[in-house]
Amino acid sequence: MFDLVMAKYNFWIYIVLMMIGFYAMIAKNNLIKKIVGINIFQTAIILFYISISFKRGATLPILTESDMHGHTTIEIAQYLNPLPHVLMLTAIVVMVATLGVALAIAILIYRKYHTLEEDEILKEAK
Amino acid sequence: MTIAFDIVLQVFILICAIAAITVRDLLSSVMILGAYSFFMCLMWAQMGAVDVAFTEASVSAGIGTILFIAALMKTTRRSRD
Amino acid sequence: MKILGLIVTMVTGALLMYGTADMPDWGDPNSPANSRISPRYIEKTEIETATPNIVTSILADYRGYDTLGETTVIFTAGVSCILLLRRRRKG
Amino acid sequence: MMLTDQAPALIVVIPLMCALLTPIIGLVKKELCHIWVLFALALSTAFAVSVLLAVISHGPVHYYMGGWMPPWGIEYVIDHLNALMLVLVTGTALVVAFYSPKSIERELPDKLTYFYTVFLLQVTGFLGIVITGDVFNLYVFLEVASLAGYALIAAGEEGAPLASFRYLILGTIGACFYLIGAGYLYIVTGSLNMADLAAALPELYHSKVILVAFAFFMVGIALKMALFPLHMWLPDAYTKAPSVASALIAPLMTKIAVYIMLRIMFTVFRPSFSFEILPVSTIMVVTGIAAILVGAVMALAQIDFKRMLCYIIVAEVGYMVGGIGLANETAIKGAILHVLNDVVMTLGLFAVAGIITYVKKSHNLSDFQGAFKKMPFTMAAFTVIGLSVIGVPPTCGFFSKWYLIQGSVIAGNWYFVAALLFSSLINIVLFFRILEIGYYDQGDHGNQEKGAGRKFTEAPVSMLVPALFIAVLIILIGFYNQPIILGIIQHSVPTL
Amino acid sequence: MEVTLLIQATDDAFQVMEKAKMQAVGILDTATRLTSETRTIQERKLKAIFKGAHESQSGFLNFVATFAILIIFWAVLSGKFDAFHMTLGILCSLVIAWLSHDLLFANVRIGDIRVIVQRFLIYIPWHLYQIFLSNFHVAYLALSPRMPIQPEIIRFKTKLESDISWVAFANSITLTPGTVTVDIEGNEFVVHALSKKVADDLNAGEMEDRIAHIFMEADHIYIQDVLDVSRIFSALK
Amino acid sequence: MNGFAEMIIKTEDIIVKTIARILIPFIQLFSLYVIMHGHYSPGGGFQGGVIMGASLVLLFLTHGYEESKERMSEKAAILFSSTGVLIYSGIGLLCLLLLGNYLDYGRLSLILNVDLAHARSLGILGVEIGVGFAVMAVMFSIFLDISTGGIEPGEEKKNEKASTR
Repeated sequence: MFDLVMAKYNFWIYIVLMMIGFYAMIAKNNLIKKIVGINIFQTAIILFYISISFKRGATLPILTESDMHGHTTIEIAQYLNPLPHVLMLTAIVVMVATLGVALAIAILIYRKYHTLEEDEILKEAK
Repeated sequence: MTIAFDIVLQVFILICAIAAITVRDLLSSVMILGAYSFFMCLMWAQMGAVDVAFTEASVSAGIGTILFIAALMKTTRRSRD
Repeated sequence: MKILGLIVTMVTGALLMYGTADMPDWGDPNSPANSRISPRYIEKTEIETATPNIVTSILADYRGYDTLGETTVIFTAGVSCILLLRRRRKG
Repeated sequence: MMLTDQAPALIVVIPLMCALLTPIIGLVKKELCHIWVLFALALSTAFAVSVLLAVISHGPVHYYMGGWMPPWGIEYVIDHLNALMLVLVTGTALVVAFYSPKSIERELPDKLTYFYTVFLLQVTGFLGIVITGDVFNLYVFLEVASLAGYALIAAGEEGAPLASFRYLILGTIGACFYLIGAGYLYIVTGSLNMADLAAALPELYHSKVILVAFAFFMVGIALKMALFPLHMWLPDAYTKAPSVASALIAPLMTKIAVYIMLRIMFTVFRPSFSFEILPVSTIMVVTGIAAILVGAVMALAQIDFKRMLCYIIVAEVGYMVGGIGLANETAIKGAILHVLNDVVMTLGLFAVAGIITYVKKSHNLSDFQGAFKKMPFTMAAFTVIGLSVIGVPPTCGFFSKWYLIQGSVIAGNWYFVAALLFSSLINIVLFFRILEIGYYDQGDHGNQEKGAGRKFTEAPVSMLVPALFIAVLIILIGFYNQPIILGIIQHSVPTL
Repeated sequence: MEVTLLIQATDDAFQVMEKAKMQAVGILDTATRLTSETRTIQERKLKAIFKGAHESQSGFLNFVATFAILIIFWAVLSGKFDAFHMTLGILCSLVIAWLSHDLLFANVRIGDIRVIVQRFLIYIPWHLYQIFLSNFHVAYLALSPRMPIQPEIIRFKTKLESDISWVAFANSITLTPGTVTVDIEGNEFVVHALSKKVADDLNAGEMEDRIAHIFMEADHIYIQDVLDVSRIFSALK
Repeated sequence: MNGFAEMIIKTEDIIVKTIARILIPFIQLFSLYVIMHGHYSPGGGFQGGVIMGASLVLLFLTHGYEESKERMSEKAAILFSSTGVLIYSGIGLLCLLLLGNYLDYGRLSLILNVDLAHARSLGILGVEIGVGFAVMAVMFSIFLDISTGGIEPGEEKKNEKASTR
């Protein structure tokens, strides 16, 4: 049981984080809070991917001098899995792009209704 | 040692995440989100994803927070929840 | 709304937790994710791209098309902000 | 020779590079933007058609980005389904681009350059989604398309930003769910390439991770395609968007989500897994029926023409999802044919809505008053499209419905048959109501403005030609549905 | 004989002295003239600084100095000295120097930079010593049971002139424990001090004098004159 | 309601202004270093571009709209961002014209006179530079639009009158 918890508790924490963001996205009333929720949610997903790439006893995915020039075979277990890192670089950029567009739309909404609370906006829009 | 560090970091991250969505003042919320991003990037650096941590530090904790604050100054920092 | 949101969140979280049961352990060097495709990148990056930072070589070369898409995303965001907010230029 | 080899890359890259050049051209001369967009899309369409022909004659085309072999690099796989979607996307975009200038000049006069830039980026995103054979690459282009979509919708009339914001929240949730699904697949297989995943997955089919991944893929895509319980964002967003944007996004976004669903269900996973291990089939049929009923009933309650069309889209999504869920060859064939038909029909309907908006500056049903007299060509096109949505035989809408009904009879699912027939009935009411308004009702102020009432206020030619073209196309697809099914759709149905 | 010799010698001596006197007067005249010239130049410079019209002077020198500093910074960062990377470094430094050479030296007088650096290096140990001292003071304040803290806000007009010296002064104040620069309003510093002693130390003005000395303000005209005159005399010798 | 930028400009804080003025060139050089050394150490086009964009944002916040406009106007931001992505896709297209697949940097060895691996390395460098350009300009442009609300500071009243009319 203890082993199971030790092996998996990291994943559970990521899921809790994701769900905090998810809850903010769907249940919060304030538009900026929703955007904060997006950020938390996506960051937690990125954390999940990064933890996929983790290997015990491995170092950064940057080749050392000896591996570069010596013609010895490269020890794969020595380096972290670089692929999720690459994917997550992309995801971070997507995150900031979404943030920019979302804030622009929020400003547009505020310009029109002078409030950021969703229910007030809906009341006013009717 | 590293496990202790991990747990402390994770607790910080959880606290920051919960605080960011419960604080009423939006400016504080955004600031806490910046702190959350920064702890997150520490955690990634600790897992060896230096590239991603670097990007997060510059993008999310840097430009992202600035964009948030700029938008808040253009709108309002009050919130009901 | 809040109660509904909480319920949806709980269900989603429970589903995700259920999925973790069959996952490889955290930090396992022999998990499929770490042993199926990524070894080739680590082995060949020096020979094929002369770039010791494996992340860079994958980012810009092996999966360079993803990065093109990513740059397009950023560009889209910039143009979108201009489209939505800018009221400066007339005509 | 070389150019046809490189065509798959060029289909996506040409709209992308042209989108990058559009702001520069806009700085020089604004009026050139429209021609530039037309040029880009025409070129892209030509390449798409050439790829479709190549696929029909030689079978699936593979293209390796950067020359790297598939599991390591990114691969384009173009089979029959892909190629059909490519032609649909580029063709729709071309028609909309041809149709756009007058409408944009009236609705967004000072934002022309950036509107066209985002327009092209949107098309790029759609093409990138459709053409790729890599799970993560699909996510990236999904985000390109989504972001461009949010921006285009938010640029619309009053209330559009709020609609767009809600779309953004739900769309981001959808994309994030997709990303979680991809992550769950990656952690147990270590691969991102669709073909590679398909090879690696069967031995893991009893893993819980795979089940969760599948569920998240499905929910994420359902959010993007506005499947019934998750359709709340769609009506507002598409109603309030600028008419050109809704004419581009409304036909394509939901259908592309259906395409992604087909890819995930039949390419990444085996059909046997998708249908047998989980009660997916039942869920899909039930939600499909619910979507059809809700869409039809809600459409009946609307007084806004565009909003009514949006609920029709919700119902049409129900057709396709239900058709896929029936899990037999005929029904899936019908669903895919319906994707094709629905793109054309929705495009036509939103084109008509755009014309009405252009002429009357609003889009309520009452704006059709006396339309037959004032704009006979528009109404002729509208009648043909309406008949097709109802499902009257010579038009294309009939054939896809026919296949769907046949499929559900084979599956023994009479509820779905009933839902289809009910929806057709409602559509008859919907469209004949509009035709009645247009034909008989001369309007309240006919007395006051007798001179003006008689005047012939047809839409400009650049908007009219696409509408008529679509009407003709609907009949053509109706006549040639057999070759299309035998030549293209037949090959994209998985063996069950 | 001896008398005539003596008279002659005296005459010679007088003549020599006359010549020497003439020469000395000439030299002094020249020196005064040169000095007044340099003084007018200096005053003009000063006026230019006060007016804020500083871009027109020595744009090229700024560029070169910025480039030199940046290339050193690059070398420290990069640590790769093969041709390819050095070319990249030179290109990058050129681009940045071209972009923002007017930022780094917005209103610092270029000719004095060596002296400033030299004096700044001398200033650092003194400042560290001050920090050390006031650390003890603050520790005493905090640890003594009565907590003899008398926080107060003090305001004083500064005699410093350029913004860089203001910034150096403000940061020196803030770095020293017990005092924090709250704001600069016009040329008035608003400083929060923790106790009477710290405030008195600040009001005594030693730190301000030293900062002024570093950036050659308040005393720079005099120093410049002395330097010029000594250069002229050595040239004449 | 004042914008972020206007609020900062109004305070005219001499300390912030001077420190920012001295730091900006170094930040910019560091960003270029990050772009150029993406091959050997963490970093690359995105990070460098974001840092460069952040330095421009810093300039805007401390020195105001006019000063930053001299260095990067809105038109220039648009041009730079599309140029950046064009560099990327242009390199891809160049590979295509050299009879390779799209983005196949190995083909660059035909014109660059180096071996295959180094051609790929140079291709990566070019791509990173393009990404850096695009990200820098876009970040600055987004910030400009959000912080000014799309209106030139000072023109706000004029425009609002026009819109309420």
